[in-house]
Amino acid sequence: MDVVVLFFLLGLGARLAGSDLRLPEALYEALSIFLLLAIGMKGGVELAGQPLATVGPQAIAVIALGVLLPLVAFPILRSVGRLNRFDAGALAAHYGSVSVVTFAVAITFLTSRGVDYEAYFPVFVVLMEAPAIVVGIVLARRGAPGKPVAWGALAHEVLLGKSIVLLLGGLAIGWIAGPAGVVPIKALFMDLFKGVLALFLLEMGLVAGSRVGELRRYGVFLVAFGIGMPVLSAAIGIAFATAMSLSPGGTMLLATLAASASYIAAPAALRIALPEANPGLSIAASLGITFPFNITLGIPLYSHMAGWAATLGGR
Amino acid sequence: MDVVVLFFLLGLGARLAGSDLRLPEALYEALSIFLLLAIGMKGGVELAGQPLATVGPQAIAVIALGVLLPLVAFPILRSVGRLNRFDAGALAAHYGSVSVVTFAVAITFLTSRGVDYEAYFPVFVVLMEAPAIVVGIVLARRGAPGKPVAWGALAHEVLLGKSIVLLLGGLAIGWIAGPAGVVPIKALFMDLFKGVLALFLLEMGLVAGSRVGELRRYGVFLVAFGIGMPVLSAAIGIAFATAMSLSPGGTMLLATLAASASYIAAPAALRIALPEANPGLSIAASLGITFPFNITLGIPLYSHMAGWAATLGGR
Amino acid sequence: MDVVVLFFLLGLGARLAGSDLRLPEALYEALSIFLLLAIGMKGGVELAGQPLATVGPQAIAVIALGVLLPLVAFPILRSVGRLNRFDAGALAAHYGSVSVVTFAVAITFLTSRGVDYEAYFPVFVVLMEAPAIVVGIVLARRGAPGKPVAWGALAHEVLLGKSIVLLLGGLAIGWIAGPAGVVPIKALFMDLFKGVLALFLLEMGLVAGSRVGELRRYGVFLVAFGIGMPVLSAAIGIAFATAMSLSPGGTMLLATLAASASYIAAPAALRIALPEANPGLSIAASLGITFPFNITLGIPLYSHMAGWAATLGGR
Amino acid sequence: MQTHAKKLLVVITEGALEKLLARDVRRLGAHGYTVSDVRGGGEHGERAADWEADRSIRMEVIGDEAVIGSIAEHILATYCPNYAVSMYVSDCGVLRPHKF
Amino acid sequence: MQTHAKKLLVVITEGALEKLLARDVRRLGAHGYTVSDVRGGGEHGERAADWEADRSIRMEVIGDEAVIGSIAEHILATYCPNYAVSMYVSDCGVLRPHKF
Amino acid sequence: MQTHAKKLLVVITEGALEKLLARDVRRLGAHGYTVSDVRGGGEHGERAADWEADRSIRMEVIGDEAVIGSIAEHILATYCPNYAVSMYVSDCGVLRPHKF
Ligand SMILES: Nc1ncnc2c1ncn2[C@@H]1O[C@H](COP(=O)(O)O)[C@@H](O)[C@H]1O
Ligand SMILES: Nc1ncnc2c1ncn2[C@@H]1O[C@H](COP(=O)(O)O)[C@@H](O)[C@H]1O
Ligand SMILES: Nc1ncnc2c1ncn2[C@@H]1O[C@H](COP(=O)(O)O)[C@@H](O)[C@H]1O
Ligand code: NA
Ligand code: NA
Ligand code: NA
Repeated sequence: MDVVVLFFLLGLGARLAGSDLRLPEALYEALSIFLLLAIGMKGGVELAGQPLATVGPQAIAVIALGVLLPLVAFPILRSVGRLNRFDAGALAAHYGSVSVVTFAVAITFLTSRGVDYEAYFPVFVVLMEAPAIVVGIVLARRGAPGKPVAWGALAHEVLLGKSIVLLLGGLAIGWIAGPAGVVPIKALFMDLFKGVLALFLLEMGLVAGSRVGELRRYGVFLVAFGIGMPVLSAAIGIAFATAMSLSPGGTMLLATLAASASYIAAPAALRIALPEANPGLSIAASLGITFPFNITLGIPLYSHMAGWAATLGGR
Repeated sequence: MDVVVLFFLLGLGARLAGSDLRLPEALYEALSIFLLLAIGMKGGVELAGQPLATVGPQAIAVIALGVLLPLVAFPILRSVGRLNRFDAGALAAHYGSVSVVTFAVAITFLTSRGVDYEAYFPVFVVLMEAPAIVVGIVLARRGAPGKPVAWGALAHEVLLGKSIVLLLGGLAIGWIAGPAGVVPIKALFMDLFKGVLALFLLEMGLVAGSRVGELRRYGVFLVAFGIGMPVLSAAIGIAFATAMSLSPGGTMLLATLAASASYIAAPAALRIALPEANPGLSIAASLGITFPFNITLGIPLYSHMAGWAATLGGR
Repeated sequence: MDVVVLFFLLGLGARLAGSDLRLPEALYEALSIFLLLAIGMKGGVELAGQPLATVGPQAIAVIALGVLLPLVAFPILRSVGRLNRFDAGALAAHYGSVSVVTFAVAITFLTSRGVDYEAYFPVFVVLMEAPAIVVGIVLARRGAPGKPVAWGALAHEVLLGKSIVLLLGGLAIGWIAGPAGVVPIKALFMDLFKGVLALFLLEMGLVAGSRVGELRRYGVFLVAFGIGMPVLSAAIGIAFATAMSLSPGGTMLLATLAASASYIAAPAALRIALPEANPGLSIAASLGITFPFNITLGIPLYSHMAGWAATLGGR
Repeated sequence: MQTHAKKLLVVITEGALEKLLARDVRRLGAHGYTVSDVRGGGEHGERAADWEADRSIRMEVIGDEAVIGSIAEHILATYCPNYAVSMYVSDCGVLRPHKF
Repeated sequence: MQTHAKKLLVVITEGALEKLLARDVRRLGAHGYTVSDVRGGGEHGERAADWEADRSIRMEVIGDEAVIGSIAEHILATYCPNYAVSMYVSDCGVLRPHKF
Repeated sequence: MQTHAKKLLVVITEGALEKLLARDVRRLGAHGYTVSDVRGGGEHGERAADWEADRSIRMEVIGDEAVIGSIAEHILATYCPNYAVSMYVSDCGVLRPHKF
């Protein structure tokens, strides 16, 4: 198990044991700003050399994946989970969108094993943030009475939110500055990356630990969904990756993106656009179950699944 | 364009596009503490080897420059700008004093081009903080009725304010510890310097972006002053540098110091010592115009101007 | 004098000179979280190779030292200092427990002089946090009327408090990950350690400077105790270290742990468990006198004392 | 000290509403507002403020009885059904009545 | 705007008491509470909030007169003897009386 | 619960005035004060607290009517002309009257 995951377990264990340990909110925010910028920048540096002819079609496929996932999740949540349309739409939006930190742990997993991947993957992270949020809201509101969605305000909230601005900003900076240009700031943004990720995971463990208690309130379906949906999404992601001819590393990353559930961009956007949904439900599922599952068991599993798919496909 | 400047543009662009992206205030403060200490320390380490006979007269010249600049700015602000004496005095104080971050960007500019400079320059930054503030206040208050200036409180505010304490403290630590002594803390204070500067500039971009809107309220004179004054000050700075026989790098740095406008020490001191002045005016000018101008166009320009001066002077 | 100590003096001097310089509280907390984790992790990595047969008996001796020190301090505080039982118990608890930052400065002292020590020492730091707190409370409450101690709540407060959770968590992470496992996060937790310690000491200097004023209120006994007690404790610590056959470096470290007074775990626990004690008294002594004494004069002194002991013991 | 009677409205709610409320109170006639970060607990459970979706704010608005009344009614109708909101009104006196 | 009379209790005290007070007010019948970080000065000297043992909080509790009264009495008896505590009560009006 | 009538003064203003106000209120007879960091907007525009020159504070002072009155008058005369200041007074009850 990677050392960064141990930090998550430390936070989780400390909170479950009843410790009051808290990271100051400003530190949490600072670490997340750092991670978003660093991930974006790393991708941007690599984007320089890529032909648009390769990246373009892949980008479209990735957006389609982001649209498809909530369409798969919504009927499950409605019929099996018996959730109302608002809660179902909100959960579908969270699970169709992505978690940048899960992505960062997956990257750490690959690099520590020396597996290559399409280095411009952060572009896909940006592209998968928003579509599922829009689809989830449409699903919840479709045909429902009540106030119409303020799409303008929503676009503003999502596209100019922290995640996309910093990822995209990092991408642009990396792309403009190029490999040589970013050398002076490598010591901060590259060398410290894993240490910062470790600290952030400590905080995520504390937050996840606070959410575990709420799970009892929501019952066994939510736990099953929180584990089953990511695995299903990962399989769908692998199918897309195969169609996109991604490398084995890239296949595993796309599976992880599909499997991951948003807990930064989606909650903020949905609280405004879908206030009828219970935010506790989505966050208990995405932070209390799916995030811990993904970074401990999920990522190794998706790596195996990507391997099987490659074998099946005769690669 | 240096990569750190791209971070500024990211912040500026995000704010102008209407993003709510915010760096936590504690992060802003932490970064500024870091930069002040690191700049001071770097200068202090170098100061060890310098003969007082060289630095002493230069120090006096630099203080004279700090006194002269507000005397040049004040009449322009009064006659051309038609500002009242308080606003004119406050702006003159801001523009005569210095911006440490502009200085840091100028240093980055020089090092990335391999240009040498007098390494004890941070001493000059310290020396140029206060004089213009005092002169600006005297100009505003001279002959005016109303309460007298509490010079004691002002001296306390400026000399024991964050900027001077940390720059001077860093200088002293660097000087006492010497090059060997600072080795154990180099990984933090030296290696991360440019990355931290980049993050700080992201924040400055966000803040500057918030100020641009206010410019409309103050009109075209302020914009012209915010660009014209730094260029004029740079020219005066180059004249001083030539008289002081500074190296080409040092000439460019003194031009930048002269051109830069304070936005930490001066606003804090003037809010107390010159409450009649409108703080929005000074900050819109120094942060909304002069700072962006300096770090994007100004620094390359001052570098050229220093080059022309050297050619003229036959060096 | 190590460069990190200069940062302490800068903070102390700035505050005594009347500067308002403040580090944001979030930065203070972030730095302390970092230091606790990093110290723990460093110890954990080393613990891997240690036979339990060596560490076990030493651990018991260290706990005994933590129990003994408040028993020595309490009668002195009661009879010579004429303090009431609550204040005496609280001070005894602070001085029997340990200061992690003093320990960090001692480690810096040893490494900069190339002196070896038992690398698993952080285990001893954890073990010495709690015992003295319990003993101090028992001494204060013994036979006194009034509400009984809520030992459960106290155990929760101390054992799940920030210091022990992070030190122990760091130890566990270092131990599980091993030397190879921590490599990816070394750039943050190891390389930056001394720089972060320097910043933390700057803050400690500011806080200590604020406490010096209070000393006047408490009189000369407190000053004498704040210097005399650490030296006495260091001597006792050296006796224990000799009996435990520690290396010269380890002897000096145990002396420093004994001499150091807690200012994180103990104040928090005692404010709840011993509310009758005046918290200003303990903090003025431990932060206003003992901490500055230890990191400037104490640590070199304890190093000498450890040397004399080795000579006496014929080693 | 001559004071003029005004009303003070205090709203404690989710951080997500800050921008919306600031806009609403201005639109409904308030001359200003003040916000601080808080944490707490109520019928919607504990809000510990330990990460972004969990932040709470406390907004204070001083104004005429009519303005404060319409702001309170608006919040009651618009936000109370779906958000964690606590709200109370009290009397206060100001020295410069034109300001509020 | 139809409001119902309640009492507001404000307690300003040491950060160390936050958890204890949150538990106490719930136990004594309050439906909620709100906490913010403050600094200040009083008879126990300045509390500048510049490090952990020096933090102060401000807790606000809205409730019925009886509940607020018993909370205030409890704090007076339990914490005032040994801790830095300032406390005051004032009148307020709420729109949803069942909530408090 | 037996309470004694006092006045509560709340001042919302620029961070730059914190030290001055803390000194002034003590000098004019208050036994203490409490400060928190806030943000907000008023006639002097938005103060978003996103960097140092833009910080706002909220100061709370409890005291006798006379003391609170003289503090309010002093602030009105000294700071209101040149600084962004909002200020209001309300009634409150305290349990330990000697303390305030
Ligand atoms: N009785 C109360 N007294 C003070 N604050 C309260 C009270 N009830 C709720 N609050 C605050 O209002 C927020 C939202 O309340 P609620 O909708 O009841 O969860 C809580 O998180 C508390 O900060
Ligand atoms: N007269 C007062 N007005 C406002 N706040 C006060 C007053 N007196 C004390 N406080 C606050 O209550 C805390 C504890 O008060 P004390 O027990 O008097 O030291 C102080 O740190 C202040 O924050
Ligand atoms: N009507 C109001 N209600 C609440 N707070 C206000 C109000 N007006 C102004 N403020 C606060 O007082 C500060 C200074 O006000 P002003 O001088 O009107 O700009 C603002 O930044 C707000 O935080
Ligand atoms: Na997903
Ligand atoms: Na200048
Ligand atoms: Na000790």
